[in-house]
Amino acid sequence: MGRLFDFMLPENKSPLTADSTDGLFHFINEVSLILLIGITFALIYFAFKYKRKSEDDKTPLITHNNTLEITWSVIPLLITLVIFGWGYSGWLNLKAVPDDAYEIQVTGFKWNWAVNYENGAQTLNEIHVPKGRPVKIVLQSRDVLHSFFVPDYRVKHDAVPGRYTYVWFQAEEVGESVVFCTEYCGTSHSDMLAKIIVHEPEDFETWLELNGGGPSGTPVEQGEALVVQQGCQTCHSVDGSAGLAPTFKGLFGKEEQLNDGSSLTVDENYLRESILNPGAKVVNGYENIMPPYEGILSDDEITNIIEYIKTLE
Amino acid sequence: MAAAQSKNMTTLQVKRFKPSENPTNTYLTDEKGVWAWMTTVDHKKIGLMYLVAVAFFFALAGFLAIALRTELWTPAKTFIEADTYNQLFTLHGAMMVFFVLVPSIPAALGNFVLPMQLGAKDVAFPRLNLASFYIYVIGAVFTFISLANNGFDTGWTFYTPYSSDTNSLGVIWVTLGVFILGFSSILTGTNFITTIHKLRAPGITWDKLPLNIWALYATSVIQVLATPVLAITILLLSMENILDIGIFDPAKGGDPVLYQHFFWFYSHPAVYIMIVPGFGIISEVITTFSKKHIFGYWAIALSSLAIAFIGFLVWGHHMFTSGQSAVATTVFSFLTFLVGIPTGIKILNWVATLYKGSIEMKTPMLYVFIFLFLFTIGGFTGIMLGALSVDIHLHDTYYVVAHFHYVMMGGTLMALLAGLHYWWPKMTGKMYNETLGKISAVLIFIGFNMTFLPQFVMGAQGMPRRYYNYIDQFQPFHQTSTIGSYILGAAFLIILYYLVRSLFGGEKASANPWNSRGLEWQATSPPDFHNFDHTPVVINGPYDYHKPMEEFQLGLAVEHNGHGHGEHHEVKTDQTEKA
Amino acid sequence: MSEHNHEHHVATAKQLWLIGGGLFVLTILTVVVSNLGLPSPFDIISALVIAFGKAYLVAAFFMGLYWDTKFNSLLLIGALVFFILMVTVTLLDTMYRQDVVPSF
Amino acid sequence: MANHSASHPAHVQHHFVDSDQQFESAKMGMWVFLVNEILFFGGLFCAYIVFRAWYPELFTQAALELNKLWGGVNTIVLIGSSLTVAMAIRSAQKNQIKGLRINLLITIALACVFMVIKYFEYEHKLHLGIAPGSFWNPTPEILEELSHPKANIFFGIYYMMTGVHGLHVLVGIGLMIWLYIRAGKGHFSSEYYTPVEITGLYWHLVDLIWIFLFPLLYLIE
Ligand code: HEA
Ligand code: HEA
Ligand code: HEC
Ligand code: CUA
Ligand SMILES: [Cu+2]
Repeated sequence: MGRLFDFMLPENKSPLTADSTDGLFHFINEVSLILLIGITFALIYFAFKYKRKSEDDKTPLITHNNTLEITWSVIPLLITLVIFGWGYSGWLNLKAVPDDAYEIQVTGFKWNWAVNYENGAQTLNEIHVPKGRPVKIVLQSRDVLHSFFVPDYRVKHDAVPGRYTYVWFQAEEVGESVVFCTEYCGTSHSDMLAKIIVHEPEDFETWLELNGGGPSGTPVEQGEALVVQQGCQTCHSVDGSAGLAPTFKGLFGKEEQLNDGSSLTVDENYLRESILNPGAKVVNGYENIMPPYEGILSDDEITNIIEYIKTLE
Repeated sequence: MAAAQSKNMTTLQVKRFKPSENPTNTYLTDEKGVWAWMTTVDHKKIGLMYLVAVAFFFALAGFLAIALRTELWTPAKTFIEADTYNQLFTLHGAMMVFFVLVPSIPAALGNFVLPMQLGAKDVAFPRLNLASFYIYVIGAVFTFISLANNGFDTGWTFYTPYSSDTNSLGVIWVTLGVFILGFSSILTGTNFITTIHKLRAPGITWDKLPLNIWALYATSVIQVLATPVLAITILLLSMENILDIGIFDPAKGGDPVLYQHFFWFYSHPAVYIMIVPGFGIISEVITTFSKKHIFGYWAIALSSLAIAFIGFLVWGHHMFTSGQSAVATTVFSFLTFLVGIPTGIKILNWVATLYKGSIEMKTPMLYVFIFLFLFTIGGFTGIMLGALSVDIHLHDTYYVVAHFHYVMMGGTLMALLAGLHYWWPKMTGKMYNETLGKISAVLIFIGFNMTFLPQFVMGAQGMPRRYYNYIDQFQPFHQTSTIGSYILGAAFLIILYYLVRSLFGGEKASANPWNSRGLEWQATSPPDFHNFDHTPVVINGPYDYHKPMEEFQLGLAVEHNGHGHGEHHEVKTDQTEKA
Repeated sequence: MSEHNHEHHVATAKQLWLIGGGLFVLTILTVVVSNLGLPSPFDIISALVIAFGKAYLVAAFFMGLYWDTKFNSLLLIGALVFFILMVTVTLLDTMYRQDVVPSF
Repeated sequence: MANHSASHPAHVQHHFVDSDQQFESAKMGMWVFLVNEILFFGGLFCAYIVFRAWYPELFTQAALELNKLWGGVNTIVLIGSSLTVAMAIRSAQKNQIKGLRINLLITIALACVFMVIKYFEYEHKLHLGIAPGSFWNPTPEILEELSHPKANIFFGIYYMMTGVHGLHVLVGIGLMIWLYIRAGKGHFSSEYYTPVEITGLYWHLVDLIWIFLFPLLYLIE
């Protein structure tokens, strides 16, 4: 490659989706640079050549020149037509998912990406994918708009509540790529990152096997896993340190001050309500920013989380 | 006008009026006192009041920008919390757009020069003009009330559902504020359109209209057509907040993408509300300082209207990744490029105007050169963003941030500075310090590129916008950018310094220090309360630099100063010049 | 601009009553038509045709566009044109959300 | 812009050359403002069209909850008021100040009738729990008729459209009272009736909007 504007782009790790984009990016930059140099040169040249000599300089009357003006309307028009066509075809390619794509469900919510695989495996903010195979990420959102952006693959799409959207790519090297959230979504928008981890196909299969088939372990262990997976720790710490929300450490049995002035002792029912419908009782000094987990966590799962919280003394 | 003119032709004489170099009675000395200023219906004073307000908000929003940039010095927290940062960029963007750029050229400079360039005594509806200023002030008050009620952190775009389910109180206040502000803009537009149609001095036919007027005309058309849609959108948004009516909120069955359509239906044309008046200034300044007829008058005049029109059909280019339909995306991308053509015609015609001119690099001209360079970069990167596949990668990254600063700051603001320096002698009767003017222009150029060029690179590398924390690899770019912004801040302080100083100790300006052929320069500096002490008669185009100055100093009759009610003035019959 | 002389057009009382009467009749007509229960697209079409008819009467005669300078009519038409543009272009999105790739 | 020696009647502001220029400017200014009104309502109509295209069945179902009869009566009332405003302008043009005042009074009365009917319509709906947004709480019987899951959106649009329109009616009433008072003070004549003319234009637009709202909201089934 070694093109003039290479330094501007991140490494291309998914040529199938990135090549056309990169080519066009370079093309526009180069054309623009040439035109810009032309214009700038003309400006500077005229400024010196026709510098005012005396107060009563006479200037010729040149009102217009149709040939010139038409030329510099038609040439840009042609250039933009090329750019449009190129951009359009590249974009069609971004929309057209190959048939054999491997599908992964990704849900954005404040401020995490929850990832679900076909065999029931779940991860948070980590997307494991096989190398050399097209992957289709099906996006959805639980609360507000988010946007799924992988610079290395040149793909991006908004996650819209109430709808499914998607992106696809095909990673060609084992390694990691960063995922950003690029639609403003509140306090920790800039921390809503994820990692795409590309495995050799065989390694990916083993990874899936190991993590598939739902949770295992004691209720407390399952609860702990859920707290990690569901992103509770974005806001709640488990070690007593401060955050956007009250820490889980020492929570159970504690006397809690609510923002309406009342107080209560934290028990199972309160915890359950706080998880399902956090807006019902808001802790004093905090804002009601926690998403409701109604319909997202099952009763068993909530019980497990509560069991886990109880152990954090 | 023709009819009215011919009716009394027999008694009218056209005479040469040379503007007095030592006016005794000007609009600044006419009425004094705070109350007189606050209740004035004089377009010039209202223009100045707008100018002060705009400068105030610019300084405030610029100060916020400095705070933003300082926070971004390190990848994690530098000195403010994430929530504060989010409010800062929202406030910075909203203020710069709604309180600075939209009113800056039309309502501040435009108000001042538009009637003068038309040879009129005032705009068509002077009281409405004052009302629109106060509406603007009320809009500002609402925004400050919002700040006292939790503020707002939605980004200047107020996207739902984020804006309708967080922090409601602050958002409600600010959306109502923007709603009110919209009417200020609408009234200005209405006023200008009517004035341009109905109040032109004898002889100003459509082909003798200064290009600045054409630009303001196109702008007003956009203001009148687009702003009401913003008003209703923002009203719906407030109702979404207050009543939860659910048109946009997906939780209630609404469609958030519809909100984006409504918002951008205004806000894309709005970017042309911001830039097109700038184009007008460029045409005036570039001809004045190259003492040459504009190249391609009609192309420049009509391309403003073309931009205004096409500008209404491209709003969806902000929504390529939003989940709008593929058909819409394709159409929007295609139409986006078409805006580049009329804009390009303008740029190239301005360059061609310089050819064989008599170019003098005074400060306003320097800003025009800076404008041409920076805006072209901004425009080209706009084309980059219009390209479908590339925008998928660049959307909502710092590349977009850099693009719009190049067009808004490198474009509009540079044009504004050009116009401010250009008309400063007319407005205040004082000359600013030319040396300091040039020094600060150069500083701005350096500071600006240092601030925003690195943003192109990091944006293309993947740095998302509205990010409080970022990954380490972007730090060098952010730091360069931050240093650049400090240079910018210093440059603006210099400008503030020498402009304020010129008011008190500046050299007195002559009526026409630049030897311009523009009609506004045929009044005294500063002008009389009624602009001209005669009714100007126009027989030459505003760019006829090949003709002697005398021909531009024609007028009818003398009027007395002050408020012209009742029977005044006699028609002078001496010193006839053939019209 | 103002080729107009000092005489403003004064509509006769008869003209105004005629227009008013026409509007009443059209209002009743539109209710009647809606009660006929026309099949799907035609109900809207008929309602809109009548509404536009009424709008024309109001704009042309009550608002005096018929006698006024053409520019004011142009303003009204311009507003409608931009409204229609806004709607059609928005519909380009909302009506075609299902298609993955445009088919043309 | 020439005739400066001609007499300058008191109502002509200093920056206009003559009465005619002032009148034409005011009228054109009003038209430009009406353009903006049309696009203002245009946003609401656009939302209406989009949702109607998505859920036609919702609109036919929800329209049943609106009372055609009262909607029709209101249309007639508003058209009547448009007629009287036109008559008012005619009176002014013919220097019949008394006729002007009477016509204005009738217009104000009709506008008030419109608002009263609107009030009862709203009242009735709110009573049934067909309220906007978070107040949406229809009684069980109503809920049966309004089974569509997005029924709240129709009424969101309905309340916005009729509400904003109603506000315009109120503003119109205010303007007309102001005209009435000024007419009483003898401010208007056949020489100068600009405020009457442009308020008339505004009022006709309010009527125009209703002419479209009525079939679109009430008459679809
Ligand atoms: C003054 C304001 C202004 C102006 C004038 C423009 C001008 C243009 N803008 Fe910009 N734009 C903004 C302000 C402005 N923009 C803002 C504020 C945003 C971000 C909003 C947000 O999300 O917060 C934005 C975002 C934005 C996007 C969305 C990016 C994204 O979010 O993904 C796009 C995409 O198409 C775009 C395109 C364009 C184009 C094509 C032009 C064209 O008008 C440019 C035309 C000019 C030229 C092309 C240069 C001169 C031409 C020649 C010398 C001739 C030769 C030309 C060719 C060969 C093409 N802009
Ligand atoms: C007119 C438009 C305008 C202007 C001029 C500016 C000017 C500046 N902007 Fe702004 N910016 C926006 C419009 C503008 N911006 C918008 C719309 C957004 C998007 C917001 C969003 O995402 O919602 C944005 C976002 C934005 C961001 C991105 C934030 C993020 O995404 O996280 C950044 C970051 O660097 C930034 C920086 C700056 C800087 C350093 C300046 C500097 O150029 C400022 C320099 C000015 C000063 C330092 C003021 C000094 C003045 C005085 C001392 C008084 C003198 C007074 C007179 C001479 C009259 N801006
Ligand atoms: C977006 C940030 C966020 C996330 C993610 C989040 N919470 Fe919360 N949570 C809060 C905040 C803020 C509060 C305090 C305000 C309130 O009571 O609503 C809170 C309160 C609570 C409380 C009551 C605490 C007390 O001190 O009384 C419990 C229990 C709780 N959350 C559990 C969870 C669980 C379990 C999860 C994950 C499944 C979770 N939260 C995810 C922000 C969050
Ligand atoms: Cu999620 Cu930003
Ligand atoms: Cu745009």
